[in-house]
Amino acid sequence: MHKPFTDKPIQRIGEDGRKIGRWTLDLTEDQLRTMHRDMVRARVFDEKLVTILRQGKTSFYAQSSGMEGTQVGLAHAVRPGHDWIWPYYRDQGLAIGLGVSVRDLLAQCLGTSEDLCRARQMPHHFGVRNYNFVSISSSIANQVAPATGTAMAQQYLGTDEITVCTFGDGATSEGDWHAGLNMAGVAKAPIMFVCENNQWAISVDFKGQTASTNIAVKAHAYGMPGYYVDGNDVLAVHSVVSEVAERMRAGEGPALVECLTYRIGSHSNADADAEKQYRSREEVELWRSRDPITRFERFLAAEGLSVDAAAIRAAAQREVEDAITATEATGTPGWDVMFEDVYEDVPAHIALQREYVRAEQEA
Amino acid sequence: MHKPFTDKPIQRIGEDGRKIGRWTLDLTEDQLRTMHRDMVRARVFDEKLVTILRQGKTSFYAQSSGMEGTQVGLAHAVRPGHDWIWPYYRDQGLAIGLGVSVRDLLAQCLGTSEDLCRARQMPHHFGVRNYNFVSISSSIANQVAPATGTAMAQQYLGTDEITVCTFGDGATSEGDWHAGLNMAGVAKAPIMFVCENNQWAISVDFKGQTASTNIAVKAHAYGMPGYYVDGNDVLAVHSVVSEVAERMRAGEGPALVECLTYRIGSHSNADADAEKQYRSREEVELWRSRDPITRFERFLAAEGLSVDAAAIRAAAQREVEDAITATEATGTPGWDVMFEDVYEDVPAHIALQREYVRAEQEA
Amino acid sequence: MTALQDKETAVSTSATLSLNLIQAINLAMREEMRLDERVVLFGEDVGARGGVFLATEGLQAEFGRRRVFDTPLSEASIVGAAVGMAVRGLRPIAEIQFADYMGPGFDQIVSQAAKIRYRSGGQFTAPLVIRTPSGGGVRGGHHHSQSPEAYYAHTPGLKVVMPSTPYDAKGLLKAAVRSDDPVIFFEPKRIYRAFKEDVPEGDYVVELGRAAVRREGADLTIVGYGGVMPDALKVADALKAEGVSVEVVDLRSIVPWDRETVLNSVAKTGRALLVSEAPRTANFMGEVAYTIQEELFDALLAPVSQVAGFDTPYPYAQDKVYLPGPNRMLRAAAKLLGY
Amino acid sequence: MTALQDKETAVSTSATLSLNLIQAINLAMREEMRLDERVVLFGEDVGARGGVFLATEGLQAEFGRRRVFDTPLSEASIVGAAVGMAVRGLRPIAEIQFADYMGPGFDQIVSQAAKIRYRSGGQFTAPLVIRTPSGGGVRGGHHHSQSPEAYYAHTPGLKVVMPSTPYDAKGLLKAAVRSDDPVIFFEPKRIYRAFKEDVPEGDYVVELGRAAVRREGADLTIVGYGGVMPDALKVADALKAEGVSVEVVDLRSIVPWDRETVLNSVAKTGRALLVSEAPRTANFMGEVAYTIQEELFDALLAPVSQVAGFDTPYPYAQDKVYLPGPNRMLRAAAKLLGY
Ligand SMILES: Cc1ncc(C[n+]2csc(CCOP(=O)(O)OP(=O)(O)O)c2C)c(N)n1
Ligand SMILES: Cc1ncc(C[n+]2csc(CCOP(=O)(O)OP(=O)(O)O)c2C)c(N)n1
Ligand SMILES: [Mg+2]
Ligand SMILES: [Mg+2]
Repeated sequence: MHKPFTDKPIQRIGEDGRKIGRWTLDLTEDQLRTMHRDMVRARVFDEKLVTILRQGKTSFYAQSSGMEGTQVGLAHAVRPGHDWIWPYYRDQGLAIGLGVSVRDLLAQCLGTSEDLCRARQMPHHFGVRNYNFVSISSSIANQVAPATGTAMAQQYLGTDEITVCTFGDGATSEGDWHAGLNMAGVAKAPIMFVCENNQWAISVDFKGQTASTNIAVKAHAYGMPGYYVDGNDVLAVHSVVSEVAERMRAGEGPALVECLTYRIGSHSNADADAEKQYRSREEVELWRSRDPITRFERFLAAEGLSVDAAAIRAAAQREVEDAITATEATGTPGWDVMFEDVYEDVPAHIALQREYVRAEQEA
Repeated sequence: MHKPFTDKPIQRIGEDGRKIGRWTLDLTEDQLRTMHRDMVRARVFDEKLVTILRQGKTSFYAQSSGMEGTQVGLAHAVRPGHDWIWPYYRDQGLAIGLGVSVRDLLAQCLGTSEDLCRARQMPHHFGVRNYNFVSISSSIANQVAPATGTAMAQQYLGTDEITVCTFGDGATSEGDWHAGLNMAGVAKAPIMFVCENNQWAISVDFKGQTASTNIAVKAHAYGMPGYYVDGNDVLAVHSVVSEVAERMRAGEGPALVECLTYRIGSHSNADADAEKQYRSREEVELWRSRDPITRFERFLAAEGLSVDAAAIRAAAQREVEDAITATEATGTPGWDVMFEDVYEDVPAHIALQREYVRAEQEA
Repeated sequence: MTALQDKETAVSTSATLSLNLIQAINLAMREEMRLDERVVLFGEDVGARGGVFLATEGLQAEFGRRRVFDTPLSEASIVGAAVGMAVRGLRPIAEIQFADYMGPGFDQIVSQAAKIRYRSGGQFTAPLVIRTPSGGGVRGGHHHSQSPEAYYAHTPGLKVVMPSTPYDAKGLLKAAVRSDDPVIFFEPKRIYRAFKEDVPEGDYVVELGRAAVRREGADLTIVGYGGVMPDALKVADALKAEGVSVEVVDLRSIVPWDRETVLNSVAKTGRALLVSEAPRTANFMGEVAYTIQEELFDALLAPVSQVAGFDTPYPYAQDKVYLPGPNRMLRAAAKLLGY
Repeated sequence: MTALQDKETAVSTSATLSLNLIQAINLAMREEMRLDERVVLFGEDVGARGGVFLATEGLQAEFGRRRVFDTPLSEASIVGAAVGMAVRGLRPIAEIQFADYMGPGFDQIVSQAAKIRYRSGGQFTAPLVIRTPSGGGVRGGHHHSQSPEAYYAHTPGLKVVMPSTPYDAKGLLKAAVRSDDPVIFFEPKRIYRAFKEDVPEGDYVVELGRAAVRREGADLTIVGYGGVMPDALKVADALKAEGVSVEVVDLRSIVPWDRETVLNSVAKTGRALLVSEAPRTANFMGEVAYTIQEELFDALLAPVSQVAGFDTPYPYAQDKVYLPGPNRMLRAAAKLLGY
């Protein structure tokens, strides 16, 4: 059993890929390979999206590069399509790890006709019903209280589902974050709050965000355990999350898991040039050298498991390219989707507005 | 030095009035007598207000009976008119302890012409500029972030003032509460957050409010010390608050002080009949028997300091009665105060509305 | 007070009760909870306490603490939880103790509840009801008297409702619970107990989006909703005695509002008096006024006129001066009739 | 673009700069901070980063971290802190990164900033400015494009401003900082860098509450504010070429708004087209429309008409269809002129 409230982040493997402490691997070779492949796929997704962003095919993108240990570790520890996820906007690695198809993600980024969200949200704000991956809101931390509600519903319905709610370090400052965790504590709802602490909220560092020693200790305020985990150690993340998830299914109530990681890319494309004003290249380089994928590859090698990294990358690149071609071919939705899904049906006043635009478009 | 994060509430005197542990009294006889008198005055104020409420002279009242140890202990540990207070609606004992005149309080409760707030707020929502006692908002916890702002201003201006922000146990669940404490932690602002934990928020008990072990531990989330104090022990409250206040003036940053107490009256007059539905008479009686005034009187007696409780009560009663008579004699403000103080001046659209009503009133 | 009920309202009931507005609300919730296990009810003090106005009285006793429960003191938690429950398949009814306290839950309402269907392309929806007492007249000062409906009416994705009679309160609340969209259900607290009316027990709904014509008339149309309606009816009756025939339209639904009924009425009378109690500037009636003058420019015999609250925070002591009462309505009506 | 400046605006300046709107905002803050030690500036990413739109660029470098600082990610903290600082004697300028993110600070705005003067009988006041980029046209989807000004216009106690030119942006922001009332200062982000204009260096203010007549005309009045203004002017110019004389009024201040200038104009032209981009239902222009038809019923030659946003959340891909552009305005103008 992992201990909450440790002073140092929980780790399973060191930078050198060697095991830390005594533990037995409970993952099959296949699972390990999939984990690795998903991390690479997430990284490649980032790289490709930055490229097509430059080409003007999409207008917004926020990389999760450097955070794959956290996102894929988490994804592989929950039950896709069974558990519910209230993610935040930087969770492409989580989506990929859960099994969401790259094509579905790209359809949203490009706003094509097969975009499940019908081209209404900014690019990179996914939502995939099949995976219970709830549509992302840009408004920081406002998924937290709803996530608690979903967990309360799961409890009410007597399911063995859990809810996972993710967010950044910056999100923990919002009032709604507090509201969601406090209510979950009282309700003993089966929800895991996962902080992807990448140490920056745009240009604001951790010390500018909160004076607490870390995020995990904030769990004291809600009567739930807080785990402080090395988020660049995919096995540590996977192990803590798996354990906590199973306890939650057994009715043990909510938990907060902080995954300490780093965003090695810019906050978003809108921030790309501004970065140097607020963080040093040395810091970025230091964390680049702590790459979660490399670390995991060292572990796999130490375990005698060889992976053909180049082939995996190449396959991932093809996967994204093919998805782009395929989804682009579906075209883009017409102007009139704008007037749907405001309500279940189209009420009279909106129908009038639609007719007004129709006349305009047809003129 | 008092220790933060104790398991049990910090105490100075027991129920029997005897000293607990070793400490030396740093209060003069005069100070002790004033403290006692202010506690009695606050209690009598409650009793009288409940009476005039029944007479229909005022329409809302929320007793602080049982909480005088907390409110008067706090009041006597800050510098009136120098430090700033962002209080909440149950703080009449705090106001009285600071030195606010009973007449000013009554003018607000009765909405007379000398009401400093000009009869615009519900009764019992005081605001007194001379005492930096900021006008109370009914909206729970929304004084917290502003209080932090006041402390940041004090810091910016280089004063040795501090800010005190009070609130109930229920208030700690609001998002704004979190927002205010977190920002204070980051800013290292000179602010003391004082939770008057009376164990109920209308009908919701502490366990229904939060799963944390107490309120003080929530300070961990903000990187500040959290003190858990027996709020029915006026000397414990006074001692902790004085010490923390002086450290704050020296630049040591914010703190959270939880005073564990109990409201022995109903939540407000609106709740008077409903109480029995949610809490047992035994519980109320138990806490009645832990009366902070009686406890302090036992201490005074043990210290050989005799007080004439009956005379003090009688004087306090006269004080309130005289204030009622005096403030009632000033009459009530006219209808037109309604249109002032929305802005610094009366803009044209409001002036038009005022003229409209004037015509109506004169018709 | 009698109401001209909608013709199409399907009533299949057993008995008829004489209820005031808040009792009708209580009954609506009780019935919906009996009918549908997915309906849960929560908020501050709604459990043992039965709500500070007793709207939820007896419901925890009947349905237990799993289905009717108190929450921590946080409107963001309450609304947020309702959104998350609704997304997962429940039909939550969330009580906000006073409409004035929707503020801390505002972002949850406008960013989550209102937009989740749209932003997800219909994949996720939030069929929830937020019930909250609103309006003045109870000496509550500005934190227990406000009428914030315009904020929500201006937020696409929300339905906004305010009944003015017990019959409607029950039927509208039942319709709100069954609606697949988030509904903000304002309860005019000053008429919670103002009068009783015959309310059928059992199942009927009052369709959202349809106004009721409370009085038929030919000379002037008064449009209102919520707490101002009893006074509006008094005014119509007083004018009738003077030989002026007033049509009174109760919007009941604010979003969507019943353009057709209002326009038909004003087309007939040529004069419109819009009555509400929120501050005048940018209130909801501005929208109604705009629509009337746009659609009926040539039919209007006088400018569309409003009686509303003033552009001040809601004052405590001047409560009576602030609120639009029958005299103010009569004065405005006279002006319109004499235009 | 030239602007007919107010006659009474006192300009006492040294040089003249050619600035775009966001540069003018930056200059206004720089000057006010140089003039008044009480002015402090904070928000998310306003320090080293200079704001996500660079409105605060260089200000931390000049004034230091004590006066220009980043806050934790919480709009309630930001607005709340501004209230508390203002009450203690400072003149805070708080930046909210996007108007769409005012939600978490909503209760602080409407319950504290807007009401503290009133509820305290003038004993405590909150002279603060909340600056925030608003409006669409930047492909931001519904969380980076909204126009929530009606919420605040409907809240007594707040002043609400939205400039449309660099000159006004500077003068209005300076007036806002000096105002003893809380001012919500919306910045139309899509025209932050749309054009430059001569802006005097040094001290001048544009009085809050006064509209500007941007074009004089006799046949039709277009009233707008903020990001729609450049298109409104284009429309006026296009119509002029066709021999139609359009008067264009830029409100600049939404609360208080300049009834006199608007009514004088429409009294002259007899036709009013109100242009804004927030959703139509219960938007601010409903108030303007109501006032015009009430005051000028007999002078109107056609119904007051609106071009506005639609009653949907702001859509990402249909951004261009959603926003009222020149064509839509022309169509509406033609309808009014042919009425
Ligand atoms: C309520 C709200 N306020 C501000 C923003 C603007 N904003 C977008 S991302 C961001 C920083 C978020 O930081 P963090 O939570 O640490 O997540 P990260 O981007 O680092 O993954 C900010 C301030 C927003 N989207 N929502
Ligand atoms: C934002 C908000 N929500 C709800 C209320 C209604 N309300 C008034 S007092 C109260 C309970 C407050 O409890 P607590 O903070 O413990 O203070 P106490 O009254 O016990 O001193 C509630 C829910 C309110 N005033 N403001
Ligand atoms: Mg971060
Ligand atoms: Mg309490």
